[in-house]
Parts: sequence; C-alpha cells; structure tokens
Amino acid sequence: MTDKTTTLSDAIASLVRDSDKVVLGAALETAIPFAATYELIRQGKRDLNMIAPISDASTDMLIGAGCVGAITGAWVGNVSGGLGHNYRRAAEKGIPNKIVINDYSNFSVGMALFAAAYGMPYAPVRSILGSGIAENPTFKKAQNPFAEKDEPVVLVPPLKPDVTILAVQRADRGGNCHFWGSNGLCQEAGLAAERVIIVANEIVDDSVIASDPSRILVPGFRVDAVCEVPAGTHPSPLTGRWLRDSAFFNDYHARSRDVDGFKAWLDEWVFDPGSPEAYTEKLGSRLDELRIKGEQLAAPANYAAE
Amino acid sequence: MTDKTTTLSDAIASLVRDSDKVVLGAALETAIPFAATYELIRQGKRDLNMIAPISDASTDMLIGAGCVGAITGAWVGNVSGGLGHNYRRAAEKGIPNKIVINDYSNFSVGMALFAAAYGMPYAPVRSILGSGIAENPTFKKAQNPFAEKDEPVVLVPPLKPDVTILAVQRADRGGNCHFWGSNGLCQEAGLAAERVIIVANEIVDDSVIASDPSRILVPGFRVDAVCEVPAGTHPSPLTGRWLRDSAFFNDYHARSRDVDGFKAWLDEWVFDPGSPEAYTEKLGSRLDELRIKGEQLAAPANYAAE
Amino acid sequence: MADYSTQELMIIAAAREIRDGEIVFVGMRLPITAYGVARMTHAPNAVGMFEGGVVRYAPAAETLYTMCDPANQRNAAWTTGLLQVMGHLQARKVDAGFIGGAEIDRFGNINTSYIGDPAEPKVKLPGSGGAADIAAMSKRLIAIMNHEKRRLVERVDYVTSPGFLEGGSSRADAGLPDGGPSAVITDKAILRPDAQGELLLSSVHPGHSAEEVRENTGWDLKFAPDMSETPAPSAEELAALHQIDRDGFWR
Amino acid sequence: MADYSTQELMIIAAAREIRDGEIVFVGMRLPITAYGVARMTHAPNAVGMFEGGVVRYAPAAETLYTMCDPANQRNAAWTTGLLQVMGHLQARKVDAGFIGGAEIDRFGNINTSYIGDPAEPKVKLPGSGGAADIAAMSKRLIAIMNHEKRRLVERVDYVTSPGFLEGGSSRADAGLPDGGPSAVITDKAILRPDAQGELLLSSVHPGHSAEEVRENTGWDLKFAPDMSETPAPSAEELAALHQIDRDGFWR
Repeated sequence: MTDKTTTLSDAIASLVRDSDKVVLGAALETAIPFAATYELIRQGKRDLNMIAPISDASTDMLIGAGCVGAITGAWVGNVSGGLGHNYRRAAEKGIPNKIVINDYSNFSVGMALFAAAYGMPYAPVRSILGSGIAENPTFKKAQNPFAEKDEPVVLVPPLKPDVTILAVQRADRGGNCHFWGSNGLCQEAGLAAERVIIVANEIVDDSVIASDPSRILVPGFRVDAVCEVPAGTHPSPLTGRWLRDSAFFNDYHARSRDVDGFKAWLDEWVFDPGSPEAYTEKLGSRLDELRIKGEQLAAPANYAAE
Repeated sequence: MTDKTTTLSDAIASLVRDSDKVVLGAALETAIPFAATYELIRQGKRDLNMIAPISDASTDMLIGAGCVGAITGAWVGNVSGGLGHNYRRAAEKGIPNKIVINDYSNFSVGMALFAAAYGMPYAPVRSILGSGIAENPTFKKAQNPFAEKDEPVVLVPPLKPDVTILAVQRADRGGNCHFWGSNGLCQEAGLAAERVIIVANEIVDDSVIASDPSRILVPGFRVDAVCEVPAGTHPSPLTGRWLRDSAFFNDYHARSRDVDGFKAWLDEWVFDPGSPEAYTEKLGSRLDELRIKGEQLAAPANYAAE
Repeated sequence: MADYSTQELMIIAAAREIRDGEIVFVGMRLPITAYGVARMTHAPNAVGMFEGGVVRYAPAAETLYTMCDPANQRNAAWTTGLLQVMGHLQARKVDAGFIGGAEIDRFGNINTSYIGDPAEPKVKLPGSGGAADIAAMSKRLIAIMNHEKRRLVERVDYVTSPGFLEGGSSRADAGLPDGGPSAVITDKAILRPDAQGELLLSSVHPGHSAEEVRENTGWDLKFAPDMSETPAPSAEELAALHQIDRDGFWR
Repeated sequence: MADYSTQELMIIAAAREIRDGEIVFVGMRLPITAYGVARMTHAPNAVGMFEGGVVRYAPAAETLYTMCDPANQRNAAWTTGLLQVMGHLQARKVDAGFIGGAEIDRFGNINTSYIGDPAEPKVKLPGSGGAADIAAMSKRLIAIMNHEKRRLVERVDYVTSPGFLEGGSSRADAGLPDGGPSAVITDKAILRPDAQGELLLSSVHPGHSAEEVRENTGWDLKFAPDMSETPAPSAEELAALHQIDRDGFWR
C-alpha cells in the first residue's frame, strides 16, 4: 500500500492552490477539520471558493482571514452565535475583500456534489422551487418531461471540488478511513473531488480498517494525503471522540464582532500556536474535559468467511 | 416501539399483492431472501413486476412458477449456470406465460430506484448511451443543457416498488436493521418502496441495533414487517453468516432445463417443505457446512457521548 | 401570573402541531423540545429528523448545542448522510417541518438570507441551510418567530423558504407541492393561512390582545373567523416539558 | 506442447492489459484471475471493482463462486453499494473494464440480451447486468470470448454493450466518451480496433494461424499492419498465475 501520511502543513501546501474550489468539512456541525482551517489561514491561501452545506464557524474564519473569494453553499455563520460577523463584513462592506455568493440549499448543494461524484450531467431538483435560490444563475429551469401537466424543475450542475478535506475518527497509512455517526455530505464531497485530504483523529494499522470495509467513508485509492491530528476537529465535536467546545465558539463569536477583535483572536489561536501540536498544547486541560472517556461500543459484526 | 414482527407467510400475504412491482433482494448475488421467493410461489402470487439488478436464480424460479408478468431490470439468469431456463422459456415460448421485459442496466436501474427514493422527477443517465437499453420506451432522450455542444443524455423515470423485500443479518422487533458487506441497491430499493419487508437472519434486542446507528440499512420507521428466518437467504450467501450453496444452484440449473424437471424441483424444495422451518429441516446437515463458524470481528467503534 | 413562561407556551403550542406517527424535521432549540413534549404526550410514535444525517425516535437525554453533537448520535434511530435524510423531504415523506427566520411575510415566505437589496445587503444573514428544502417539501411547515413589526413584514426582501409566495395559486404555479406554513407560532400569537395563503390571526396567547398583536405586525393583519385564545398548557403538557427541561432553560 | 493452457494464456494476455495504479472493473472468473496476476507482476497498485459494491486491493485468497461471496467481502478495500462503485464508471474514473458476451461484432459491440429478433427472440440471454455501463464508460474495454464464427459476427442482433457502434464517429455521435474495446482476447487471438473502430487481427496465439482465426470469424477479418504472435507467458507470469490458481482450475 502506498504510504500517504504527511503533515497537515505539507498536505495543505501541496494539494490546495489559490482559487481552488474547496470543501472543508461536509458533516455540517460535526467532524470539521478546523486544524486545516487554521493551516489554510497560516499559509495565506487566497481566493478560495468554499463549498459547504454548513461548516459551523470555519468558513467565517477563512473569510475574515482573507482566504475566500467565493461561497458556494447553503449557510455561513456560527452555529452558537447565529450570524457570522466576518461573513457580514465581507458581504456588506467588502472587508477584508468582496466575495461572490452562490446560494444553494443544503439539499441542492448535496445533489450537486452527488452529481459530480456519480458522473451525472446535472441533477434535477425540486426542493428549491419558489426560493430565491432557484435564481442562482448557474442553474437552469426546465419542465419535467415525464409530467402530464407543467411541472417545473431546477437543473443543478455538478459541483466538482478541486480538493475536499474531511475529518474522520481513524485512517490507515493508505488513507482508507472509518467514520461513524452522521456524515452530512462527506462521502459525496470526497467522491466528487479531484484531490482528497483526510485529517484523522488517529492513524491505525491497516488491519483495523480492513476489518470493517462497510465503515469506510472514502476508500484510500481516492485519497491523496492522510494526516494524523488528534484534536484536529476542535472546537467541533467528533462522534465517540470529542465533545463540542461551545464556549470556544461563543468566545469566537464575541471577539469576531469587530475586525480588531477578530485579528487578536486569529493571533491567539491561529498564528501564535503556528501548528496543530502547539494549538493542542495551548488548549491543555481544556481538551481533557472535551475528550469522550466513556465507552459504548457498537455491537460486533462478523466478517469471517469460513 | 411498534412490534412489526410477523411470520413471513403473513407478511407476504398481507403486503404483496398480485401485479405489484416487487424488489426481492437487491444486493445482486448475496443476501437474497429466497425464503420470500418460495413463499410468493406457494401463495400463487401472479403478474408481479420484478425489479432487480441481479437476484441470482430467484427471478428465474418466480417466472417458472407463473408468478411474473414483467421484468424491470438488468439481468435474469442463474449465476452458476449462466442462462435462466425458465426466463428463456417464458421469453421465447410464453411458457408458463408471456412476460414483458423492460431492459435496464445495473447502473440505470440503480439510478431509477435512487430517483424514487430521493424524490427526483427523473435521473439523467449517460452510461446506457449507445446501448439498445436506451431504447426502453419508458425513457426519454434529451440534450444536456449545460454542454456547449450536443451531449445526449437518457432520462430515466423514478422506479417506485410497491414492496421491497430485503435480507439482513439482524434486525430488532421494530424493523430497524443492520447490514454489512456489499449491499448493491438495497438501501435505494428500501427507501424507494411503498412497503418494506425485512427477512432477518436474527431478531435481536433493540439495544443491539441502537448501539450502531451507522450500520442501519433501512430505518425501522420505513419498514412494515420484520420476519426472523435464520436460513432465509439459502442458497445465496450472507456476509459473516452463510456461504453460498453453489451445488444447490447447479442442481437447480440442471433440473430446471425442462418444465417437468423444474416442476419436480419446485415440489421438492418449495411445495413439499411448505414453510421456512420445514425447508431448513430438509437442508439438515447441509446447512451446517454452509454456516460460517469463524470469527473476524469489525474493529470496535465507540459511540459514547461523555 | 401564569405558571408557565412565554417560551414554554410556544413550545407546547408547537408540540400540538405534531401528530402521532408523523415524520418531523425537528431542527434545534425550541422545536426539538416541542418534539420531545409531543412524543411524551399525544405523539409517542413521531420520528424526528435532523438534516446532518440523524434520525431519532426518543430525543437525546442531554442538552444539545448542535444537532450533530455526540449525544444526538448515540442510540439514534439512524446516523447516515444528509441526502438520505433530506431525500425524505423531496420524496414527500416528511409530514411537518419546523424552521425559524429573520423575516416572514403576509403569505408566509421566510427570509434567512439578505436584509435589504441582495446585491448590496444591509445585513447578510447565514442563508438557507436546509430551510428552503424543508419549506418547499414538508407537507406542513411550522414557523417560529418573535413577534416584531420588523420581522413580520408585508413582503420579505428575499424568499429563502417559500410559503404561499404571492398567495392564491402562486405556490402551485411555481411547481411546489401542497404544503406551506400551517402555523406561525410567535411569542404573542399563532397565525394560520386562509385559503388564499394569507396569514390570519388564529389565536392570541393568554395575556396578549388581538390589537397588540396587530400593532406588532408589519401588514394589515386580519382576524380568522374562528379566532380564539391559545389554550394554556395543560398539566400533562407542562409535566412533560419539565421532565425534558430539567435545568429550567425555558422557564 | 506448451507448458501452459489456452486459458492460462488468455488470463496472462488479459493481465497485460492492466496498468499499474489503474482502477479496473474486474468481473468474475477469468478476469479476476487476470487481475490477480497483474497485481503480482507489473501492476501492484491496481484497484479491482465489483459492481455489487465491493472494491479490493489484493484479490481474495479463496475460490469465489460469485463476486459477492463472503470471501470477497472480508478485508475488502470497501464494501458499499452498487451506485458508489458504478458511479466511478460514469464519473470516468475507471481505466479498464472486462466483460464477456455471447456475440461481438466487427465494431466491437457486444450482445448479452437477445439472439434473433428481440421482439421474438430465438434465445433470451440474461441481459446487461452492468455490462452496458462498463462498456459505455470505461476508458478501455477488454472483451473475452471464445473464438467461434457464431460469436464473432458481422453485426450483433442487439447492442447490449456499445463498442464503436457503426464505426467512424458513430460512438462519439451517440454521446459516448472515448473508450470502447481496446482488446478482444479469444482462445485463438487478440483483436484490436483500428482508427475507425473496426476490429483487426492484432496477434495470433502460439499454435494457431491467422488463416484459422479468419475462418472462425464471422466477418472478413483484416490483419493489423503490425500483426504478430501473442507472446507466450513468461516464467514470472506463469509463477504468479500458479500461485493464485493453486487448484489448477485453469490448467
């Protein structure tokens, strides 16, 4: 098996380019690889087109840091606080830069990623009829040719990320990875992407992943880099591993209310630590409180063949 | 939780009607609920429209027994033997009755079930271009409106089974079920169907299924009946539980070569046993050889939340 | 005065909108609590869906900060993908959906995207998330808002989540299936649509007056012919709510 | 004569069609063995796909009767659904696909559906399964057949799996992407298409003659300009095959 392990810093440097279409976390409010958010900011990536259903405050941070040129998605904000202050500043005042907003709903962005993953020429969607979202100029209106009377549908083109960055509970060195709990659009985003980076809470022996091939989210042959970052999803939760650090989101929300506060927050949590390891160290005992210590194991599943 | 357990005989009697569109097994060559095949034959169901990618010899048996009016699918035969003798007799000579054949490929029947499950008005498919399958009169040809030059696509309408019958390793009394190993189109067929019957190798306590909600194939609230039939997939295999009884398929293939041989086979294996229990008893020690006795367990997955 | 808070009344009013055996898009905060109350009272077989890919029978015992928290995953009825769950909407299997919003208008259209001109917005709101899909495809939509003149407006600046659009046949003309808001539950009242899709004042919460509600509404709010007072929570309803809300968050 | 069987030669010829790192739709029987030989020789990083929803790196150690047997599931690279695997075809991620067939014609179209008039078939064959999808969407298609005049025909009765259709631009005109049969491996020879999509005799297996091959072909088979003899299996190739085929099934 090809060893695809690397540092997150190297993975972001070599696999994410300015102006790329990027999915960073696609499980909505869980399993968001914030370590990659911070690394994109530290490396000063620019003009990214962020595709997401909901990635909690991650996109707001990237916007404030000047990494984002466009939003292609359903929601940008801060789940704890509601509004995203950086998103507001960019959209309302062009601070730090203007951004293009391509509005989707969660289901339509999902179908667009599905269409790319499964090679569909487009996805006909009904769930955005009547919404301003249907006026997204990249969509087309059509009639359902199977309907007896007029039945409008919206044709949504495939959305093919240049790079998808996903967090998982565990992966092997080849990028084969296990995920459990709700996954939002992670599988579609992974299969649709040109390049895939896996941020693993833990790198495990190949045999662990091979023991349960039905728990694989994205197979290793579709993965370009796998990085072990034990608290790489903080402050978002990760099923069976980490609780959500809601106080951290609240603090971010309060401090990002003005530009200076946001810059101070960035210095404190992104630039000063400078690496996932230093960030983890800074969190210190706070991480111990967030770490899930209990054990409620899935019932055994047997794969023996004789 | 509503108790949805019942006998297979009652489930088939109350939930499958003549002329229904039926999916019986959608995992291709594994997890085919043959116990339900036999029960449909015993109850003399007629004019069924069988939807399937591949259900090994199950559909051939139903055709020979006179239960089938139409095939909506990709393949009918006997994986061990190749051709399906009953399918040939019906298609070539109208024995025991003429059948309508609606040709699909595996991927297009999958997209048609997906479209029904996910409420799509239709699925645009490219993978049957150039094939005679694209001439299926229920499909429509169109141009991809996003392409700059001509780019034909085939629009495939949703396929909504009246009833889908699936086999799983284990289920609880509410029909919540676990499945592992390749599942073909089982999830799409289950979610697309009006009614769902689960043939469980084992009924387990609710807590077993709830311990691993990511292993659920079809959630219980979409299931109408769940039947415990320990060897209900024989002679097909079931991951981690049963090996394939290839000799049984070969014997069926040889004996179904002529009508009298098929009728004798039917008497021996379907009518004479008369119930899943008697069938199991008739198999006797043969089942012991097919039962998987080894243990290769999936690596543990923790769902604790504190 | 009353032995319940306004928010408790809103939760219980929302719970009453859920019928037994229904599939409900639950959302967070107030609606998820309402779902819990409904399960414990008149709707023990209701199923709750969360767009991230979670389905639950019993609500999680712990306080949730987001729908994807570990406590919502554990012992769920299903943890899966967004499409598997939201596909139930487009396939018309979802009976009721709950959403909030920054603005709602006379015909029940909801805006969570832009205040002001979308090209030059005065306020950029987070966007649809799944709200547009839920509003379009649920068989019934229940909206929950605070009753303020700037929130209940004649016409929203942007339709994120369609209600009855311009009223009359306009929802059907847009290709939308039956549905639309069946109730708008505010901190002062419950509005319901008439046959043309215009929201009327259906019931006024105890302690408020119809005139006060009208004054806090941004259009010329009409009264429903059968306008009444919102029934106060029953002892059984309050007991269920208190059992869920052990910490008294909603009191 | 030779120290290998015809089937072994076919397997090894098929293995040579797989390149390192490729994603290959494997199928059963002969191709899956070919895939194993390729992995053990020149293509250690090839990935094998099975349409039921299985992906494997190393082939299963045990004899398989079907692609969905428990031995093929255990320690797989992925066990999932049909759409997840076959979606890789339509997304143009599959480099090579193997299929068999009852009939193939001059332009590489394959029939596994109907012999005779489809409306009144002389023989009803099982149908496409995934073959149509594999033929349409793989970047290269490798067909494996016995070389008989009734199987290699001027024009198939029904195109289940498209090759180059009527040749020339007809495949592209039908909206199909680049691809089509790159090799037809029979028990006597290997045919490959020319620029017009017509299958030419590319190499003749040791022990057979070009004239014999022509006589067993149902159209006026032309010779490729660089026609040669199919190279005999190397010692390394045979060793790999023997390691996989421990029971000598293919000897």
